[in-house]
Amino acid sequence: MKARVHITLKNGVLDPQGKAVEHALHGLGFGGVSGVRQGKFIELNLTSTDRVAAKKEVEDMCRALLANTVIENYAVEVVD
Amino acid sequence: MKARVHITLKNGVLDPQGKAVEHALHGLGFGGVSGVRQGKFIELNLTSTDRVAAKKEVEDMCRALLANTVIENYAVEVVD
Amino acid sequence: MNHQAKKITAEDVKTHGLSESEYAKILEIMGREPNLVELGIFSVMWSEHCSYKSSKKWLKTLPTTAPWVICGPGENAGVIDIGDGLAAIFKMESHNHPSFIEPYQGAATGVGGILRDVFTMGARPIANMNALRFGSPDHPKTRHLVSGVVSGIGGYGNCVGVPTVGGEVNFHPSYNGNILVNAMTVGLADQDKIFYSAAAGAGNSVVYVGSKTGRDGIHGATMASAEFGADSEEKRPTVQVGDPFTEKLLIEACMELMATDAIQSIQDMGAAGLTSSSFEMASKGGMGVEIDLDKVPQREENMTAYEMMLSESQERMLIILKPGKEDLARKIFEKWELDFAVIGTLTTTGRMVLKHHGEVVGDLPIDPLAQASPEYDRPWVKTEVDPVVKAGDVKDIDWRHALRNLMGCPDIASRRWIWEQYDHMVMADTAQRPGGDAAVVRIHDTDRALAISTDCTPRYVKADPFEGGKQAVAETWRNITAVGGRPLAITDNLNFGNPTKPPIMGQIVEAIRGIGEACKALDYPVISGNVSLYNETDGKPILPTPAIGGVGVLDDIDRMTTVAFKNAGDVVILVGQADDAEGWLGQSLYLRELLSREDGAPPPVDLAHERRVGDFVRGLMHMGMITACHDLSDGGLAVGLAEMALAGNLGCLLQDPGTPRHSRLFGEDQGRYVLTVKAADADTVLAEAGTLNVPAKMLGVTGGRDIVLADGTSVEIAELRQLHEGWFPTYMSGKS
Amino acid sequence: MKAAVIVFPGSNCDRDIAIALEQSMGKPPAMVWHRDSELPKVDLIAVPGGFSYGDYLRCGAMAAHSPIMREVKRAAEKGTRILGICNGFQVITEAGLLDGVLMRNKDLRFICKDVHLRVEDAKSPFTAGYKKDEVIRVPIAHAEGNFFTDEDTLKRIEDKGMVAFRYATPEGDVTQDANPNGSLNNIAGIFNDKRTVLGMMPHPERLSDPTLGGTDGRKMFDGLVEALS
Ligand SMILES: Nc1ncnc2c1ncn2[C@@H]1O[C@H](COP(=O)(O)OP(=O)(O)O)[C@@H](O)[C@H]1O
Ligand SMILES: [Mg+2]
Repeated sequence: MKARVHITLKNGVLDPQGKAVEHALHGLGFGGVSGVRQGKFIELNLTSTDRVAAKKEVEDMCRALLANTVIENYAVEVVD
Repeated sequence: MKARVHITLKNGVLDPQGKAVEHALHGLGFGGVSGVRQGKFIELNLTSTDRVAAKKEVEDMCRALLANTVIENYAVEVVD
Repeated sequence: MNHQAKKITAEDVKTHGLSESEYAKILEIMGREPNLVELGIFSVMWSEHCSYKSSKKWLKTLPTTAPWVICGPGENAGVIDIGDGLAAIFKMESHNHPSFIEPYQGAATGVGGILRDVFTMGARPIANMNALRFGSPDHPKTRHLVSGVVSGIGGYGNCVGVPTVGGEVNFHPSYNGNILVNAMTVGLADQDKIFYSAAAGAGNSVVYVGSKTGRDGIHGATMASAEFGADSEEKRPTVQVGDPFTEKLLIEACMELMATDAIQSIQDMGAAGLTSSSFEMASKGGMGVEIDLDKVPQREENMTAYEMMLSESQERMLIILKPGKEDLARKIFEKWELDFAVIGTLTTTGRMVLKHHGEVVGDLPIDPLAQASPEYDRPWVKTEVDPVVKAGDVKDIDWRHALRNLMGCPDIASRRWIWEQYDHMVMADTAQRPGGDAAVVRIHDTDRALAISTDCTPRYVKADPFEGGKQAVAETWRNITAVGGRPLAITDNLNFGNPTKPPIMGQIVEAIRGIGEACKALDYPVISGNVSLYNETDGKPILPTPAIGGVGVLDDIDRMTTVAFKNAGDVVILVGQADDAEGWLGQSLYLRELLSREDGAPPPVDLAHERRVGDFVRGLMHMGMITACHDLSDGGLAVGLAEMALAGNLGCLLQDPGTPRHSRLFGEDQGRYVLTVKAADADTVLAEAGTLNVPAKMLGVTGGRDIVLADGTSVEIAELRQLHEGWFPTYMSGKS
Repeated sequence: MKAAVIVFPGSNCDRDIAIALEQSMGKPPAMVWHRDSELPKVDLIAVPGGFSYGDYLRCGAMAAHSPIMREVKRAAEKGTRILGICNGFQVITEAGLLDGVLMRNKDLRFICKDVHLRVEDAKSPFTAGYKKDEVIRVPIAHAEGNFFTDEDTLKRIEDKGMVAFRYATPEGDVTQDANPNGSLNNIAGIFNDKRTVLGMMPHPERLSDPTLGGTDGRKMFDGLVEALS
């Protein structure tokens, strides 16, 4: 079973990378871009065969390590 | 119009980050995890109102800046 | 694909970068047709990168010995005795092509590779240097390449925790399509704990440690030996990704193993990975080797023998263990969470036998292959040197305008933007940070230090390869002297174009001759090095760039000198310039930056003079007579003085420089230093110079906030600082 | 005073801090490997700079979840002083010993240079060697030192006087120009509310020796030794 995790900055948390990317895009002539936010995308395989259990396990991983819940949100999808 | 971009390492390219995360997850007791790969997830707003044009524009951005096409793939979705 | 069964075609031979005559030799050595695995092995072993086939004949002429040389060229790095039972181990290596294709990873893996060359010999790396050449600042790719290369070097060096303490940077359109990224590492070892690569002991285990093998960089070594062309995009998958974290663990694990008595020999897996490492170890020791490829730790599924043998995955080492040491070694690598596998044994057959899935997939004779490795005496022609440029034929521009212009030009502007991205202080031994003449790194737990500098002035080499080769060596020697060091030895990184073109081969031959001459005259041998050829794009070569990395020792770190003016009222003295010299403008930056001329013979280097002047300066430092010192190079006297003033935030009042003023202020005559001494010591110093037949002349005194000439014209330091510090950040921000 | 230095895979300022501590303590600190599950009884635990686990994922995140950090947290609860420098600051922050997070520097680049710090509070053992409002020169070397937290937390940090150091001009003025990385309120180092834990991005251990160009860092270690002996 495969899972995909999106980790994004919470609203209101400053995103220096997103800002820098936006700035660079403007510099390259992409003037119509705004609100650039950069997050992480993690893919992983699981031995678990139960969708619900798998999702819960990955959410546990997010809380334990993958996301810093002070500033980040996470979203887990289980695909197969 | 909003776009979401996934940037992932090409197959076969070493992913030191994914490797280290996998290792740490094992250390935390998540033994069933394998094949961890870490990529980027970028969200942005566009002034463009044409879906097709918007997608093309973001793909241009990927080639120009967002992705390192030597080692990374990108995938663009336009949502609204 | 089944590599064994496939019949070798002429096309295969060609794509492996082998000539027809080389293939004929292969058939002769093998006594049969090679299979694809074997052909791949020949191709990397005989590539320019591994075999030095075009340069070997000339490299042999370089002086490589001195009483303090413990190990010269031929090992992973060179070794010198620095006293107290300690050795400095160092080398420089290029990662030019990969850095052009993917600047961050190319530069990062370049640093990783040179670190391994040094710690594989038992040295803990204590300093990194980087010598960089980029295209014109106006070229659309340059900014991106600078940014990627610098963050790649920092990204790797900072993470492994080795300070990057210095380097050099030039910009020139000849590098537009072929940048140069040369990285140097200096390490420190106990003289009785140095490790070599010659394998010995039939039956000993061949052990693989570090990261797993993937399909990275296959054909990297052959790529490094091929010219760039329109199809270079196609070569992209050969880019490798560095993992500095694993490298850091590998350093610590190797150091831990080296402290035991388990290692018979060790070698990093560099270009051509498993092939060149196992081959060279066996060849040096006159042994055979049998490898079971099934045991090789693999990152990907279904890897073929060909892929495993040619992979250039990073952060891997090959070790021959003494008998019975497997468990001890395994425990150490497991502690550091690295892969460890016994993949083979040494034999007495003199052959390399490769097994995969229980079958023999390769079987080659080691000695004949190594000995028959091609060596070419390529035709060459000498560069025709331009006539000497007379100062009277060069426009005399207001010195204030010229100085402002030069201080803010790309080749002289402050490199702070770069070195602030490098952790240059980790390990808490950096006594002189970037910005001076040479970096000074304390030898841990002692009051002694190493001084390190990399230099080359490619425009001089282009104009006259022989003088330019001499100059590159002399400049490192001078920079080490300027901080108070005793120069001991060099490493070189010879970057040139396509050696099959006689004019390029001529540059190689003459530059090597110049380097050799300087090394001899200065007692400053070459102990390691690297050759990078075919640096051309669409037939246009780079400026010939033999980068030199010099290392010296300071016996007392308290005698270290810096470029900064220290106290108002000190006397400024110029040493090394004959009174009747009008100043050498040919190939100067004055000519290039202010008059757009890149012509003339470059300044000659008088090596006897060089040595006399340098020894004099060093002697004064040992006597504690000097308050500041700076050697003169790019931009000449005026730029040198301005750099000293900026570093000390203190101006100076100068006597009339004489005429012609422009050539006296901006000429780039060699073998010169500017010193400051306490006013009370000035006469002693001048008298001492007289006795030793060293030209020395009082220039003025320090003080104030401006650089002032006798006629009252002046430039503010604050203004120069803005120009000098401003160029890089402004350029990189894209606003210029 | 007894001290321990935690060593993670990828730590690279462990030797530097050990030397600085030894210089002030007269004896070397205990070096504790990350996989050890027991900590010696000490008065001070130093979490050093470097790139623990490569700083992959987020700086300090993987180290913060290693077994030894459970012990460090337990010791912190009992009042053992904890000093996190650079990566160590990131580690103890990720481990929840301090408020806030350390994000990418505002211009995204790694920065290695000397900065000036204004000492905001000299009452803790960590800052006992300094005077309040004293300006000291200490190097930074990081890519992620941009201190960030939400408004409420920032207010609490400020109200309770938990800021240890701020980036300042050589004259001691806290200005935007003196802020190298974008940190909120120029924060370079903070305490926990009991002042038993200090995290700071600058490296006092790197300027604790005149040969290296300065000794302002040494006062921190001398002060600690005096306060904790
Ligand atoms: N790529 C670099 N990385 C780090 N330091 C650099 C780099 N390039 C130049 N520097 C530093 O900038 C200073 C000036 O360099 P350079 O002009 O080449 O000196 P010199 O003329 O004395 O050889 C030196 O201290 C050098 O180490
Ligand atoms: Mg110099």
